[in-house]
Amino acid sequence: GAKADDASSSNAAKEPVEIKVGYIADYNGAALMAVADQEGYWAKAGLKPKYLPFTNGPLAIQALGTNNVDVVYIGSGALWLPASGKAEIWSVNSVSNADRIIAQPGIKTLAELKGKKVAVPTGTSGDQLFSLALAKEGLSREDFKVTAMEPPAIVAAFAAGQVDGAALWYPLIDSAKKGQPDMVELFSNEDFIDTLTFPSTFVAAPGRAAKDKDLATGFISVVKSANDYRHSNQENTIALTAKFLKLKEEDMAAQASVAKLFTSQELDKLSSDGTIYTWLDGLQQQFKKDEKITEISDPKSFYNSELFVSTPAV
Amino acid sequence: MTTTTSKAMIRFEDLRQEFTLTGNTFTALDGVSLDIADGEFVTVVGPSGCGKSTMLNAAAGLLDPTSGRVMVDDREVDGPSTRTGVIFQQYALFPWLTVRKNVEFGLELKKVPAKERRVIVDHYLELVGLTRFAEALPKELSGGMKQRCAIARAYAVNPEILLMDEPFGALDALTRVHMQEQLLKTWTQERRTVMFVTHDVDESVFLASRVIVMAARPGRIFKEIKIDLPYPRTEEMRLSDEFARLRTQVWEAVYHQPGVAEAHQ
Amino acid sequence: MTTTTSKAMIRFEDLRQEFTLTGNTFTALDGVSLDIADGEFVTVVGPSGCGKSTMLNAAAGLLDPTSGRVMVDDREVDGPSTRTGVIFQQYALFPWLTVRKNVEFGLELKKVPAKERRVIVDHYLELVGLTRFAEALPKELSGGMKQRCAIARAYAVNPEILLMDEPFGALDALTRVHMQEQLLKTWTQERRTVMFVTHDVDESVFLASRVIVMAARPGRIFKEIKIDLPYPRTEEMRLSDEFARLRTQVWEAVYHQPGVAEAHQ
Amino acid sequence: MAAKDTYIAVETPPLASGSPAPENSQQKPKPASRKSPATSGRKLGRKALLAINFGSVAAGLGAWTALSAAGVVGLPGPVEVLIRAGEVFADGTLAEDTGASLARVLSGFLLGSLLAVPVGFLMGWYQVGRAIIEPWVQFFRTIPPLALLPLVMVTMGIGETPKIFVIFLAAFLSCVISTYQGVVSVDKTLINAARVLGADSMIIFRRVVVPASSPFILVGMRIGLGAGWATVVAAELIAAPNGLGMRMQQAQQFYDMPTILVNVIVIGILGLLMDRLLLMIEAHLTRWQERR
Amino acid sequence: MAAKDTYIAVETPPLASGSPAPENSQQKPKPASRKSPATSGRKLGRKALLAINFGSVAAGLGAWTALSAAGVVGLPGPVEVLIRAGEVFADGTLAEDTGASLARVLSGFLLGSLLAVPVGFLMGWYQVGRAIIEPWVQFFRTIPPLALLPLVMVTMGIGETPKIFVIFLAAFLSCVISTYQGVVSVDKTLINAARVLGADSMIIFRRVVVPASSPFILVGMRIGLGAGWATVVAAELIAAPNGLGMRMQQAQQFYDMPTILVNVIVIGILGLLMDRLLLMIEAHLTRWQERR
Ligand SMILES: Nc1ncnc2c1ncn2[C@@H]1O[C@H](COP(=O)(O)OP(=O)(O)OP(=O)(O)O)[C@@H](O)[C@H]1O
Ligand SMILES: Nc1ncnc2c1ncn2[C@@H]1O[C@H](COP(=O)(O)OP(=O)(O)OP(=O)(O)O)[C@@H](O)[C@H]1O
Ligand SMILES: [Mg+2]
Ligand SMILES: [Mg+2]
Repeated sequence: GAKADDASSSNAAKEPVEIKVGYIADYNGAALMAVADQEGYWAKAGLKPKYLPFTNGPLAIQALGTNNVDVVYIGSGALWLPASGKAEIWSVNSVSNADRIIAQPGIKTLAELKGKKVAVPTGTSGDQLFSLALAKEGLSREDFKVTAMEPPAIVAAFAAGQVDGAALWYPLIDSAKKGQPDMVELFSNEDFIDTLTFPSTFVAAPGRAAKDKDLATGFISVVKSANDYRHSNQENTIALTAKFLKLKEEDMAAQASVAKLFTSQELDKLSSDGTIYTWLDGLQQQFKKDEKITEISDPKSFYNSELFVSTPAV
Repeated sequence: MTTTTSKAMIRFEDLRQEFTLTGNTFTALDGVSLDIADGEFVTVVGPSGCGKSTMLNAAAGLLDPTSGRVMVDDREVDGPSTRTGVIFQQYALFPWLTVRKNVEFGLELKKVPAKERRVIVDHYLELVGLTRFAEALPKELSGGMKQRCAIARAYAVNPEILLMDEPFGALDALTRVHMQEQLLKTWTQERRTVMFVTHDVDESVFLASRVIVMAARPGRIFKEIKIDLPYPRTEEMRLSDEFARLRTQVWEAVYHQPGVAEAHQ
Repeated sequence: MTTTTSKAMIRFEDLRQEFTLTGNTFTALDGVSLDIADGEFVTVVGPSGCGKSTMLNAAAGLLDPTSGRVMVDDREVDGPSTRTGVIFQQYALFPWLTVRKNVEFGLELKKVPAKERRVIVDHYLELVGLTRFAEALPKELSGGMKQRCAIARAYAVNPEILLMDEPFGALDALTRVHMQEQLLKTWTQERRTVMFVTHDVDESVFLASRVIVMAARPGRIFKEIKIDLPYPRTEEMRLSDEFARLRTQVWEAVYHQPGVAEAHQ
Repeated sequence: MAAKDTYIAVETPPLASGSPAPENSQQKPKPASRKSPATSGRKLGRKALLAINFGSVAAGLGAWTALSAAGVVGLPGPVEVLIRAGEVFADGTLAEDTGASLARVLSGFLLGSLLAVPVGFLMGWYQVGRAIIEPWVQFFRTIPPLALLPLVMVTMGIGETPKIFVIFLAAFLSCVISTYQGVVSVDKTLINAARVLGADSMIIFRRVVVPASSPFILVGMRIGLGAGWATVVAAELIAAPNGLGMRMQQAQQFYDMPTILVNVIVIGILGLLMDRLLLMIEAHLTRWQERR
Repeated sequence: MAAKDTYIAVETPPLASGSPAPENSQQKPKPASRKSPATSGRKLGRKALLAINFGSVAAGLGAWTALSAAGVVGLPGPVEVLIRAGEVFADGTLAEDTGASLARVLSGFLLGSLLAVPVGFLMGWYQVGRAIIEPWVQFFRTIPPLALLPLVMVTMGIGETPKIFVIFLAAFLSCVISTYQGVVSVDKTLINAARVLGADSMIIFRRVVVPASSPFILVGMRIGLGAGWATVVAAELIAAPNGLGMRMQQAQQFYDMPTILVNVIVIGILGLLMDRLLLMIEAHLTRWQERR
């Protein structure tokens, strides 16, 4: 701990180091940035952030490879990329609880959707939830007319009644609801809380932490502080994020309501007791089933829990 | 035989045509009044740029006169009519059509049956000596051949009124004489009304029953000269004293106008 | 004063030019051999489509002869040269340039200073009577005015050799005579080599020291007629017996060729 | 006179159909229905045309209102969009985004058009140039900009360069085809005229080919401009901190239709204005053309 | 003779520069270096040009290999892509996807081009038509196809119709601009010639305007074809069960560069082939043109 402290205090005296942070413009993807900005955590860690917005995880991870960005936020859907050696996780952000399998009014079970059109956004957490639901009900994708679509397209299609079911998440489901107020939710993340957890994370290029330890610890310390602030000042954080992203507060609130947050202490515990490794293992199995990865690797190879735990908040 | 007192087929009524030229108003024609009788053959001569083509285009319904108007058969001209055939100074052949197709164009529009069309087109191609080049494209023709193709195209639709803008200008002397004779022959047989612009004083006298001499700046009618030679006109007439007299008269009218010297200063 | 025995400026050596015409090979020129002496004024006459323009274009370096070659000043022509000025049958004015800019074009390329350019352009615009239309665009000119603009453009660069393709065809008789005189004046003073295509037999005799009469199918040189009238030529000469004799001689050569009758059947 | 009378009697019937009865022979000179040269409809005044323009736009807005009022799911009405526009205008986002996107599109478009002209010339003028360049131009033209992003990011990073590059490419590829066609369509006799006046290839290019093919070049530029704007969304997928396309993307994540539409409409209007500007330039550059 | 000698003596120096020394006066007729009319480079044979084409493509492939060998992150080499191509070819995916995308692009493109010609004519010919249509054409041209998807889906569902519509729109909007320009650029005297021969607006359109503006129309079609292919990815975002664009999208989610490249290259090659076809049609239709 002391060593890290030294590093941060000595950094503070020096010229701040620039860190290029990729985020995704939603509550999960930007809240910690908004907080750290507001509370001056970056400066305390001797860092100067440069924010780069991305629209999806794979694109952001690709940018990591170009050295134009140091660390990026990704959702759980893109975690297979770290799992296949394309990135390493520096920190867990939150766990998503936003995904749902939804269906048009009147449909009560997944089985009733057999032979009907189900819209699934490929490679997203919604897609993963769909896989879990299938496994649970003993069905396969072939039982449905599964159509791959972009999330906003699913909203339009579902709202217009052009698909019978969909894998989607909040707040997009709110938009879809406007067209089908009586739609039903068949499954949610909660249904699989034991089997599978969907953590969003901050990742960097593989081996980056080893090369640039100061940068990594600086970043992690900022994340920890911001995380605690967020945990205890949820309303405030929503407002800050909305301002940061120039988006509406109600949209942020809607997203915040389906995110499961932890304190940094809790994250330390989840890291050191191997829970997070279990999550990553579960996800990997799922990814393998979906043929996104060919083999399951040791989660330790892409998440260094010790580094996370040993780094104190600023 | 010809007369200006019979019913006017083409009547220019105080025609004035202005253009915008480098920002200013340019008067191409001013106060042009002229009656061309039904069945009359009128030639128009005058210095380059005096408004001959402008006048012809107005009669063809291709211009919007600034003031005054042109009447054809007592009806105001407000657009082209199939009664009027035009040979343009720049030929205006359709470059994507073969010689045959160019000549056939007007006939197709008139819905002449294909077989008949073929006969007509062949006839006019032979008349202008382009039979061998029926399948050639305009870009493959010499200047004179293009002009002959344009002549055949105008003749083929057999219009009541022919407006011809220096139609024989690019032809060699013999072809030209041949064309003049053919035109006169057709005209005498079918009594077309013809307005014929030319630079050739001889030609203007040989063909016309009346020569209109124009003056420039602004373009206007300077003089009308009646040609009293009888039709049909023969090659011998060209050598007659009367012809020489008329030629001199036209020449004098064209070139001893006030202001001509200035134009060629 | 003129002679064909002096050094040849332009030499056609057994020139043959074929085109592909509707899939077949069409022989436009066959076995054309001709020497034009340095400083000579040669006119070319012949029936429409006999290959006059083709011959002129070959001399200008714009064609790739099928066989034979054209030499200019003992060097084979393999592209256009600034020594040679050309007046095209279709004028080929740059439609996006004003009359002034068209005439100035060649001078700019020769890097003549702007001030000098202005003087030269003004001079030639006046020569062709287009001073008032210096700022007009080609589309705003009459047919004859376009032709005069093309003449001014070719004259302005002051080329050693002038290739002129019916340069006065669209001009009225007076302007034409004026142009002929101007051309002869310049030619006598500066001794350009001139190859001049025309349809006008009178013109061919009046201007040339030698008239080349061409025949068609295939295009070839039929006869050369030496014009022994002294320079400078005067208007009176046009009325002379010698002129009449030569005119008749040229006329006969052009129009009593074997095959001419067939061409105008 | 006898001949003349006979002539009238045998007036050929097929031609007669072309001449309606002369009942309006007494009408005044210059009636309103008078046709102008080569125009089937008469020329309308600027104001009349603007009024029609305006009417057309109003009709479109009306259709939109009706559509959204009829309850097409998720489609907000004009008023809602206008309110949202007011908001983003008030907080300065709109100005910032517009500025950023405009700068990208303008740079990409200008670079693309400027390069397209000489490349189009090379392709049209030199067969070898054409043989080398053409397969690539054709190939890349059909490649979706979205597909290029990964490669562009790998080679150019995520700054402004790759964004401008993607737009540049779209504009360039549209414009080069058109310029090429313009170059091969130039009247041969004009080129010959220039050559005999002493012009070399460079001068023929600048002083004959470019002006003669300016209608084609300007078509290319207009299409290229459209392509540039249509690509701005793809370009701003590359970690853009601002921009109309980026904001649209972001709003799409929330299915925030009013915001999407505000940005779409601003893009459309900017495109329209720039196109008008091009048209004005074109009218100026091609006023030598004898046109309808 | 004296005059002549003098003339040679005063030969104007500025002109002399245009005539190199006559050292090659003895060369044979028709030397290889002989210039053909109006062409700066000599005409090359079909084979030579194909060889250059091929060389250019080979050079491109070489550059690609070098780039991927040099370790540009995530960029697979040609061999890797070829192997992947073999796989998708073997399992039939490639054929299915190609068929599906080709059908969409072809229908959209053909509809778009066919409609663009009369609409372009309306715009060019009737001022009123232009005033009504133009703002919309210009507006929609700049709108990214991605932005249109939600609306298109809401109104047309998620079958083949909306996909073809998006492609249709891209092709139409490119082509209509070009056709419009073609129509206004038609030589007025040709229109006059047709009118005096009795042609009405319909006939002038079909028999004068269309052939005269065919170079423009074909430019529009070529650009429209490119736009159609470039839009196929966006179109196949709409719930496509197959298609090259859909497969590319999918692969992009999985960061599967070889698959992306296989699809991109197939799209590029199909585009190239269709473009060649258009060029052949064009050469046939515009052979009346005096061209380089
Ligand atoms: N579209 C136009 N814009 C401006 N001026 C024009 C236009 N058309 C013709 N003019 C001018 O009108 C005058 C008459 O032109 P017109 O073509 O009628 O002459 P013309 O008598 O036929 O001459 P030519 O014998 O040389 O053909 C010319 O001075 C010309 O410059
Ligand atoms: N590009 C071409 N393709 C095919 N044939 C051509 C081409 N150019 C000219 N010709 C043919 O060559 C012959 C000679 O043409 P050229 O233009 O030299 O005739 P000309 O003597 O100048 O006739 P005119 O006095 O009518 O201008 C013509 O029969 C013409 O059809
Ligand atoms: Mg005229
Ligand atoms: Mg000729």
